[in-house]
This record gives sequence, structure tokens and C-alpha cells, in this order.
Amino acid sequence: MKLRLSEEDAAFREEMRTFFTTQVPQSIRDTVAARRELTKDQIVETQQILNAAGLAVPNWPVEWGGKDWTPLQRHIWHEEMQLASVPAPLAFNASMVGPVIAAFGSQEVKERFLPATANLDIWWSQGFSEPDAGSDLASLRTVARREGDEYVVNGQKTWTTLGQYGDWIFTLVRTDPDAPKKQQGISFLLIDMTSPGLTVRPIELIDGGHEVNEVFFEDVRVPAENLVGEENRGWDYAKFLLGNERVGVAPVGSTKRWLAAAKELAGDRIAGDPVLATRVAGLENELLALELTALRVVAHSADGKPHPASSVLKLRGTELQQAVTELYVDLAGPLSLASGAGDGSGVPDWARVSTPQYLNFRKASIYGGSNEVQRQIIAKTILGL
Amino acid sequence: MKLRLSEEDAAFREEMRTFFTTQVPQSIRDTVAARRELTKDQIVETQQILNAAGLAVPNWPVEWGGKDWTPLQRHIWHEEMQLASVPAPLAFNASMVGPVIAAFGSQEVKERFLPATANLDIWWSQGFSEPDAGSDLASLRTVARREGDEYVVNGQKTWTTLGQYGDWIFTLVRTDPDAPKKQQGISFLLIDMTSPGLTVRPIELIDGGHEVNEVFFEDVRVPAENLVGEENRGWDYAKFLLGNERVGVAPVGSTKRWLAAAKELAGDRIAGDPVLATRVAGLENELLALELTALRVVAHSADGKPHPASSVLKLRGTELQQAVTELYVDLAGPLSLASGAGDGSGVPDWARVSTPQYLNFRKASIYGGSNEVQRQIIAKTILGL
Amino acid sequence: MDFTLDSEQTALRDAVRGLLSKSYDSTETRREITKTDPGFSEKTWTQLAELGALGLPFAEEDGGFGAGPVEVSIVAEEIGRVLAPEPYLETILAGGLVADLGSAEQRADVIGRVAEGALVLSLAHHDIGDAVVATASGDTWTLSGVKEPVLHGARADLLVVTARTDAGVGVFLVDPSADGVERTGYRTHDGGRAARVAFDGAAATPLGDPTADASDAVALAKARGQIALGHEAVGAMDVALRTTTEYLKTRKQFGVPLNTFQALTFRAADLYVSAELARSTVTWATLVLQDEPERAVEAASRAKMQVSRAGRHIGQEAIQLHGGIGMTAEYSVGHYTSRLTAIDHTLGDGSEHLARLASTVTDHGVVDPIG
Amino acid sequence: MDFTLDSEQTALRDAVRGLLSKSYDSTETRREITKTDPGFSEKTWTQLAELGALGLPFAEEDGGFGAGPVEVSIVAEEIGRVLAPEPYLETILAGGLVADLGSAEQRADVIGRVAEGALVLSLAHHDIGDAVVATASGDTWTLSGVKEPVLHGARADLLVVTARTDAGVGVFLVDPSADGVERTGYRTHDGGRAARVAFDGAAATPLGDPTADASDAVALAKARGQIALGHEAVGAMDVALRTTTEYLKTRKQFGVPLNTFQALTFRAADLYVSAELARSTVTWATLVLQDEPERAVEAASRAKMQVSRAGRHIGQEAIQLHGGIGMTAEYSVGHYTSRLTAIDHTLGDGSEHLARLASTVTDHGVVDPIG
Repeated sequence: MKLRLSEEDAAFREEMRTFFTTQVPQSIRDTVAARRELTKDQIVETQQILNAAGLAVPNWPVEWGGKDWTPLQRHIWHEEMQLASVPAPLAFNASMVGPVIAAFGSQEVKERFLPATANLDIWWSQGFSEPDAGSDLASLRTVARREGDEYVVNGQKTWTTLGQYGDWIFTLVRTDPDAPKKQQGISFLLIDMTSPGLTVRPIELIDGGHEVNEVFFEDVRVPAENLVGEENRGWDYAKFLLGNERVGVAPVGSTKRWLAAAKELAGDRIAGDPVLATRVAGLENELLALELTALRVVAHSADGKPHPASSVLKLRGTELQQAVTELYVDLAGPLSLASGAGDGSGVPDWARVSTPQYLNFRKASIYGGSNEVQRQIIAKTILGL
Repeated sequence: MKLRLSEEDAAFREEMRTFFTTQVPQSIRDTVAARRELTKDQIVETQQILNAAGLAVPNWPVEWGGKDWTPLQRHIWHEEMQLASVPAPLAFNASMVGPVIAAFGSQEVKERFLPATANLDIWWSQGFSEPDAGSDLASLRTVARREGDEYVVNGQKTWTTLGQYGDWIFTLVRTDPDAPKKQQGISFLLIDMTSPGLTVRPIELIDGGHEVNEVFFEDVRVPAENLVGEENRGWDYAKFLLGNERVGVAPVGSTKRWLAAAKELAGDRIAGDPVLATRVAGLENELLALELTALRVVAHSADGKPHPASSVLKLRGTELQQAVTELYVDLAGPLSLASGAGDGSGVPDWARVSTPQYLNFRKASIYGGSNEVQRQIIAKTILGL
Repeated sequence: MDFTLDSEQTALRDAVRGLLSKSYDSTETRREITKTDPGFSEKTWTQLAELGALGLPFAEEDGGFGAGPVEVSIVAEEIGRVLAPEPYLETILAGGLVADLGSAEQRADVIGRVAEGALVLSLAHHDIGDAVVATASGDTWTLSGVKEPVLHGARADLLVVTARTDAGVGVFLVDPSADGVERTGYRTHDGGRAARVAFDGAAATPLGDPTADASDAVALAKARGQIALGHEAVGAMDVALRTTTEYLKTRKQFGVPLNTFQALTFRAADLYVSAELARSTVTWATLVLQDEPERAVEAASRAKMQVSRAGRHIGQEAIQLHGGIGMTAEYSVGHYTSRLTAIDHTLGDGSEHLARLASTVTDHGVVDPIG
Repeated sequence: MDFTLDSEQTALRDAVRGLLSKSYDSTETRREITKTDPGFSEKTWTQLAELGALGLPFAEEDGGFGAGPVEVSIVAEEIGRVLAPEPYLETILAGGLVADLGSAEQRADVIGRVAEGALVLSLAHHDIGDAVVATASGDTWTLSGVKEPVLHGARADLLVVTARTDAGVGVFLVDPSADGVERTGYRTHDGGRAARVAFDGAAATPLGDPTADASDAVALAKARGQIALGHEAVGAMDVALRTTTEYLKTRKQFGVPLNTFQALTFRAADLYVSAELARSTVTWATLVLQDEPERAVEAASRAKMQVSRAGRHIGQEAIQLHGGIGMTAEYSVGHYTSRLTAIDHTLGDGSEHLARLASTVTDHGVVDPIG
């Protein structure tokens, strides 16, 4: 057991820190630090900078641009990126569809999609959730009927994050409606979002923003070559993807940065208010405990499979994220109402965005496997209950 | 709507306050205030003082010593008693078996038991819970087989509080093992605890104290005249009893008194420590909210039936009781370890009892319908879930 | 101690509920109305006035209807149930100060028009940066400085403004169209409106005696506002909770209704506990305001703190128990969470009120609600 | 950063576990042993010494085995798993001060005997009332005042006592059988032992230089104790949680096993989260103590605070999820709750450590665990 990083890992950390703080435009990092929305262009620009340096998809196989990093190095890469306010590579590309294609796609599919996916030349959207499914993902009803060399897709997906930017969408579709179990008869299909019959409808969220969408499929014709892996094996690929998602999702670094920023914004108020200082110190300690747990999980997931304790990271990580957004609203006090204030206002930017962010982050414990699902995983898989 | 008590109720409150603070021996009230265990004699003495003044069983029918009070008056009686550190009339007598006998017993049973029950000439124990039943009370297995004019009782009860003092025990026993539902075929039987074949075994609790017992029945012969009401209707009487129990169980007054005492014991520490002061003020406000809720429930239960919201009182009441016991341990700090300290010790009495009390009060959310049962009642009965 | 409404009060509740449930019959209707300025329905406002709701707290001799805190709480709770965005709170706050401090002429001039719905008031009390200062030159007063956020400040026909005077705190009437007043309105996250109001030597009329310190009157006005907001929150929490339990009963997942999952129904039970405790405390505070106004400031803090805890609990869990649908603007429950968050941070949030209570916690033994 | 035990450490863990699981094979065995003084098993104590566990933290040249914080943490966690009542913590605390401050002779005299199990130490550090004062007369020192509670103070063969000196804090060795020392032992709620120790001009030998302030050394010794206690708590929480989940799986109510009730299994999941977070923090603090002892005092506060939260959560819920059986002294889980409560209040409870962290929270931006 030892505390310090090995010399090699310490050098790696320094290298990452230098890269992130010098190679990614300050304006983009400032936007992230101010918790403002990024434009599509800013996200693409960042990912292409990372990709050019080989830092966009380290979790992929080496032949497709991945790095043969240790889990700890991957963790350091991720933490340093968050601490430097660098927007992470688009999760739909880097953590979701990319690894699935790399693991299960045919050579043709890999060659066609992986380089463009790593470089964000294709912006992927996710087409998993459906209105009547919720956490019960496998009860999906979007159907892909095989007709010659094509699938004809009908149905509806929802909660498609940033679907308005999407070039392609990876979907779970039902290809065998007669399969005996709902998890069977599902396939993993890639669909060009410019296909006729595909429409995207924005969903306004309670913070007033537009980040998720409904996607409708009406007789959308998809070439059969866009199937990933085998027909009717889609549920296996989805589980692989969701396992990866959970690992990537512990947002410790960014939450730490928010909390540190809150201390600066609050200035003398914290030092002068023991109750507030206690709240902040408590959050800081809980975050430390979570970060250390992430490091422990990282150390024990060397075989590449998600450690079951990664549910702890998702569950607690989102709780703490939400607790920090709540702290911001409380720091803003009555100014937290002024979400619509314009340039002439005396309300600082951070206070204006505080409540919309608080409301927006209620999603964190719902999307990507709700906290109820994570508790279920912990109870069943870890505790055997 | 109005805040103040009516003149009549205000006078009633004054009368109760005067009685409790002048007619009950100071030594008994000091014992309660110091959160020390009462002797059997102290409990009996108090109840007989109350009974002589007609204040022991106000909830009973008037002909058996009850008072025709309004629910608010009954509430005032109860709160003032707690605030004055007067031990309440023994619940097993006053709130449990007494009302059941008064409502469902034959005239003979009433005459035989009610006066002695009100005056604590008979100390009743409760024989409901069984080792393999827990919250699932109706799955009880103690059997009473009819033989001529007698029942022959075999089985085991547990969690019999203060059973070591018990003269008689009221029990739920299975008289028809073939009844189609487990709630059927149960009878409510009164048993003399000196009967041959009945043995009481103490259970030591985690605070080191002895307040609950196991009671074993081995061919205990009970005259059939000791049956309350009809054979096999016992579950109805038990539900009636448990409903009454829930109402009586919100311990607002005593918890308020504990909290106020904690403020005195802590002295300057609270005023000098905003975090501690905040914790105390928060508890105080939660207690106020609970007390006001009790007053609202009281106002709406004029028909004598327990208001479903009484589950709120039990649930929240025990949570706050436990929170205050936890506060005491924290105020005692390292001194809280010294539970076994004797007279020469510099550790004050309240600090010595703090952890045993904390541990002992973990029971509050388990006995008398666990908080899980209360949540179930709220979800089902009130919210329709 | 009596918590029941009399028949007139019940009739008032039914009338207001009837009106508001028609005006705000769906989430969509409310979204449409809050989309464009002034962020509320002038028609509904007029109807509330016609119903008598706006004049309730004011004396008949001033042009009001001579009702009291209980009647105000009834209206506030109904407003909360449908999240009606009308500037009722501002009327209570600002109108209350006019009634308490104003001369007979000022009261006659303002209160009657408020009761008729002809005059929208706003209380500008929150300084941003240095406090607004009132300066006298002979009998003429002017104000300088900035207030923000001023709720409904851009729409208001008349501003009631707190300002620093030599005596401490003074309260002034300001015509917002006067020279030296600049208003910049904007949306608040809950669909409401607020404004930055900058005073630059703006003409102001003292409410009552400007050489006296009005701190106590301002504190009492705020307590009234806090208690009314508490009732608004109680109404909103009640509906958020019912909406959530209804959803748990009807929504199916994994082939069964959500209320099959005990982990969810137990959490709903805890929400009910929070809601009931808040309701009890707020109702009590209203009675204190009615019968022992000298204790109203403390009672309001107690109510607001309890509402803060309950509002967060219910607001957060209502969304979580719904899942994704709870996050959308098309569905109702997120708007309730947004509004509960706004209420929490208006006139002092939970921790501010708790800190006040903490600072006096050693001054007494037990708290006696009956007094 | 590396969280794995090497093979020697694993062997140590297995050996200690083997020994202790035999010595404390049931709740009943532990109850018997803690019933009579000295409240622990002298035999087990000797066996721990034979195994080398007592000399681990001390340098070989002093008579120890030259291991480090990780090895101590391994022993402490095993102690926690079975709630072994032996005075291991006191050895760490008091022995550590002898090692840090003592002269070569003092170290040679004390450490070797401690490692052999021949000398039970106790650190008397908690003043009750006025602080214990050390007075010099030439080279002779005496102590006056009262320490309480002194853990295992009645059994201890040698007391290490903190006292006020002109220089600040001094640390002294006191023979408890000397004149002017009066010890009154008693049980603690967790089955342990403590004592009131009164000094009335008792002869005392300074540990090291009595004219220097030993505050830093005492703080470091306490940090070591806090971290060891943290590991003890982690072991106890782990077993309490496993016992609870086992019970949920096997106990039937309403005809089905308790783990059918999702409201219960979700709470067990939350307990697991608490336990894992506490384990991570405590393990980290041990590594800080090993590799960057200058940060150990802060790290110990962080660990102790996290252990406090987790210990309360798990201690309370373990009983609640068991129901009535969890309240009984015959069953194991209540003893775990009692011990976790005692650990919380030994060497500073959660709120005390949180207050320390709060007082410096604005001194840094993010907390970097790697340093």
C-alpha cells in the first residue's frame, strides 16, 4: 500500500495537466467553469484537439486510437480533464457506441465509423429509452422489420440528449417480436438521422433548456449493413454499453471544481459563518471519500469489467453533484430567482444560473440508470439480497 | 380558527398543571426528569394518586372511571403530565387492556377487572408478540385448546415489557387452528401470571437493562370465563387496541422536556457554538411542528376513532425522541462512555445515562408498530398506494 | 385552539379554487400565460379582485374588506395549488406597509385601488450592493441606489421602497414612471417576473413619518409575506404530492404499477409526513399573526424554516419518483419544484430563518405553541 | 497509489483473524469475558503479543517489530470485526508517545515489555474539570488533578499522562501504584473499561524533555489513535452490515423472506455506500500517516468524521432492520452499535472533527488526496 503516485504516474498526471490547461482554448474552459452551456462547435473543437493528441478515446482498442493505459492512468486522465474544466469527449461517441462497435462490429462497420466517431466527425445520439419503458429498458417497442437488404423502423425514442446535433443515432430495436423473453429479439442498429421518416422533436426541460428530444421513426429504411454484431443480440451489447457508462459517470473532478469555485464566490461569508463552513467542509469530505472510493474501484477493475461498486460511484456521485448545485442556490439566496436577468443586472452570472442548474441536475439521479436502479444493483449484485 | 385555548380549556390546563406539579411526589418526578429508571412502587404510587383524583383513565367510559373530555382536553392532560415529568398511567392497563375490556368484555369481566386495572392493583402485561411473528403479529402460534370450562395454553410470547412485575397478562391465542385466514381463529384471553406452567424469562437489552421478557406457557390452564368478548374474534379487539396505542404514543411533551433540559445542561456551549445551536433549534422546530400536528389530529378525531395521521405522530415522534437521545450523547462527548461510573466519578449523571438511553431508545421505532409498519399505514390508508 | 375554517372561510376557499382552477386548468395554460409579459393574467387578477380576494387583509375604512390572516392564507394556498403567477404576495407585502404606516390620505388613495385590482404594487426591499439611501431636502425626498430583484417590479403601478434614512429604515412610495427610476424586468425561473430597479434621485413620498425607524413595521410586513408564502408552499406541496402518488398508482414498469415497489411508497409516506408538519406550522403561524402579532416574526421564521425543509424534500422527491417525465416542462411536477425553490429563497431561506431561531434558542426552555 | 496488501500483510491479517475469531467465537463468549474485570482476556492479549501484533508500530531498536501504520490498521480492523475488548488502542496511543518522546532508556524499558504483552499501557489525556498540572521541584516532577475517563486506566501497569507545564503540554510516565494516585475503574457501555484517575502530588517521570511543548507529539499520537479506531470501526461496520444482510435473507415475515421488501434492501444498499466511503477514507488516512505524517492530523480528522457518519448510519439501521432481536444483548448487532457509538466519542466525535475541518475549509481550493 502506498499513498503517492509512482514516478511514472506522477509524470503522466503532469503531462495531462499541462496538456489540458494549455492546449484547450481558455474560452471553452471558462464556459465550463462558469457552468454555462457549450455550443456544438466548442464541443467538436475540443474533441478534435484531444483526438489529434490521441487523448479522445483512450478506452478504445489501441488499433482504433485507444491507449494501453492502466485503469489508474485512465482515471487520472479523466480527473485532470474535469479539474481543468475541459469538456469530456462526447460520451455517446467515446464511451457508448465507439466501444460497442469496436467490440462487436464487423471490420467494415469499424472502418466506416470508428475514426469519424473518435474525431466527432459524426455526432452520435442515443436511441435507447422509450416513453413507456423508463427504467424497464428491455420492454422497448420500436420495431425494425427486415425487408430484403433493409430494416424498416417504426416507433419512438425519448430522452435523446443533444439529439438536435445528432448526425447518426444508435438504437435498440425489436427485430423479433415473438421472442419468449423481452430481453431477446432486440438488435443494435445504427441509423442516419437524415433518413426520411425520422423526426426529432425537442423536449423543454424544467430549467427552460433544450437538451433532450423525442425521436420518431416512421417507416425509416435502414440498410441491413448498419446492424452491429448479430441480429437479436442487441441486449448483450446494451448491457456492455451500460456497464461502461456507469464507470465513466462518477463526476468527482467536476464536482470538486464546482465546490472549490463556490468557496471563492462566497468569499468571506464562509469563514464568517460556521454553519455554512460546516456544510462546505462536510461536502468536501464526502467528495474526498467518493474520490478515494473511485480510486479503489479503479485499482480493482484491471480486467476491464466494471466493478460492481461502480454503482456506488454513480449513486453517491450524483447525490453530491446535486448537493453542490443546491449549495449554489443557497449561496445565491434571493438572487437565485434572477435566472432571466440580462446584462444590466447586478446579479452575478453564477447566481443567475444557480437554480436552472439545480433543477437541471435533478436529472443526474434519473438518467443513465436511476439511483433506484443503482440501489437495486448494489442490493442484488453486491449484497446478494 | 383561533390560537388561544378557550377560557374553559385554559382553566383545565392550569388545573392539570397544578395537580401534576403539586400532587405527585417530587422524588418520582425528579427520577423521570433525570431519565432514570422508576421502581415498580413509584409507578404504582403515581397511578393510584392519579386514580384517586379521577385522572388515571380519562379515556375509559365514564361509568368505569373515565372522563367525558374533549380530545383536546385529553391531549392537554397528556402533555402536561409529560411536561411535569409525571410517569403516565401504565399503558398496558390504561390504554390497552382496560379499553378492550370496557368495550368488549362481559359485565362480569368488567366488574372483576376494571377497577383494579384503573388503580394498578393488577399490573397487566402484554402477550401479543411471538418470536417467529415480529411485525406479522397475526401469524402467532400460541395455542389455547378448549377443555371443558378451561383453555389449555401452550406457546411462547416475547418482548413482554416489564413482565417481571406482571400480575396478569392479556394474550392473543389461537383457538381455531383450522381457520382459513391467519387473522381468524384468534381469541383475547386474560391469564393469571401465577398460573402453574407459566414462566417469565428476562431478556437483557443492549443498554444492559432488563425491561422485556419472554413468557412461556406450558399446559397453562385458564378458566374460560377469562375470555374477553367472543371466541375467535380476538383479532378485532387487537386492532382496536393497537389503534388506541398509536394515538397515545406520540411522546411530544417528554421529548420537549428532554430537549429543554439539554439546553440547560449544555449551558454556555450552545450559545457559543452556532452549529450546535442550529441543531438544537432545528430539533425544537421539528418538535413544535409535531406538537401542532398532534393538536390538528386531536381536533379531527372527535368521533373517538384513531385518525390515520396518528401514524405520522408515531413515526416522527420516535424519530425525534431518538434524535434528542443522540444529542445527549454528543453533548456528553467522551464522558458518554462512562455509563458504569459510580459515585466518586466526575462524570455527571446525565452524561452517564446518555448512551444507554440512546441505545435503549432504538426500540422506539421498532416496538408498538415499527416505523416501517407506520409508513405502510400512511402509504396504504392515507395515500392509497 | 381551533384549526377549522368557518363557513364563510370555506366559501371563500371554494370560490377562489373555482376561479383559479378554471384560469389555470393545465400546465400548458400556465406556460402560455407566463411566457409573455407581465407573466400573469390581467383577467385573472381582475377576477380575483371582483371576488374580493385582493382587499381581504385591509380595513374597511381604508377601502379593504376587513378580513384577516386566515382569509389571506386561504387565497395563498389556492394560489399555490395551481401555481398562479399573479402578484398576490407583493400586494400583501406592499399593501400591508401602506396600511400600517400610511397616512389616512395615503391609505385612502392606495388601498381601495389595490382592492379593486386597479393598482399593482411591488415592495422593493432587497438591496444589491450598497443600500438605497433616502435624502430629504425640505419636505421633498429622493432615493438613490439599486433594488434587485424586485418581484413584479417592471409591471408594478406603484413601488413601495425601503431605504436608509438618518432614523434607520424608512419606507417610501415611488411612482415608477417618475424621472430617475429605471426598471429592467426579466423572467424568474419559476415563470414569474422580477426587475432591477435603479433610483437616481427619484422623487419619493414617505409612508407615514420619515423621521421614525420603520424597521419593526418592515419586519412585520415580511412576516406576513413569509406566512402567506408558507401557505402558498403548502398548497403547492399538497398538489405535488397528490400528483406523485397518482403517478405511482397508474404508471407501470416491469409489468406492474410503480406502487408495487415498497421503496417508492415508503418515500411517499415520508413526503406526507413532511407536508403535514409544514402545514401544521404554517397554519399555527397564521393564528399567531391573527391573535398575537407581537410573536409573528418568530412564528414566521418557524413556519418558513419548516416549509423550506419540506419544500426541498417534496420538490426533489416528486421529480425523482416520477423519473424522466418529471424533468419536462410539459409535465406539471417540475414547475412545482421550481416554484417551491423560489418560495424558499424569497424573504429568507430555511437556513437564514434557522439561524435566527438558533440565535435565540437558549432564551427559553420549551416552546409553548399556545402562548 | 496502491491500496493492496502485500503477502506479508495478508498473512498478518489471516493470523490475527484466525486468533481473534477463535477467542471471540460468539456473542456469548465476548459477554462472558467483558462481564468480569479487567474486561478483556489476558490470554488473548498474550497471544496477540506472541503473534507480534503488539510490537508492530515500534522500531526494532526499541524492542518493537518495525512495521508501520498499515500493519497496525490490519490488526485494528480484525479487532473491530469481533469487537475484541483488548487494550490495543491504548497501546498505540501511549506506546506511540513513549516511542516518539522517550529517551533511549525509557524506550528500551517500556517498548520491549509492551511488545511482549507484559505491560499494559494507558494514555490519560482527558481532563475533567481543571487540567492536570505538572510541578517540578529540582529534577523531581509531581502531578495533581484528575483525568477521566481513562480507558483501561484501572488495569494499566503504567500510565502515560498529559499535563500542563510552563512550556505548554508535557507528557509523563506514572506508576499507578505510587502514592498520590487513586484509580476508580468502571464499565463502559460497550463492555470496555475506563477509570477515574486522581493525582495528588503523584511522582511522575517526564517523557523526554519536560521544558519543551509536546502538543504536536500528542496531536500526532491522537491522530494515530483516530486512524486505528477508524479501522476498528470499518471492521465492525463490515460485520454489522453482513450480519444484517444475512438476517434479511433468512428471516421470514408475512410468509416471505425480509429481502422481498424493497424498502429494506434499498436501505441496506445505502449502508453499503456508507461503509465503502468510510473504508476508503480510513485507508487513505493510514497511507498519509505512513507516507506524509505531517498531514496525518488533518487526514485523521477526515477519516474520523466519515467514520462517525457511517457508524451512526450503520449502527442505527442495523438494529432497525433487525427489529426486536437487534435490541437484545444475546444477539450480536446491538453490541456493534454500542461499540461504534463508543468509537465515535473517543478521541473526538464527528462534529468535533468536522468543526476542525470547517475552520480551515477556506484555506484551500480542492482537496488533493494524492498530495
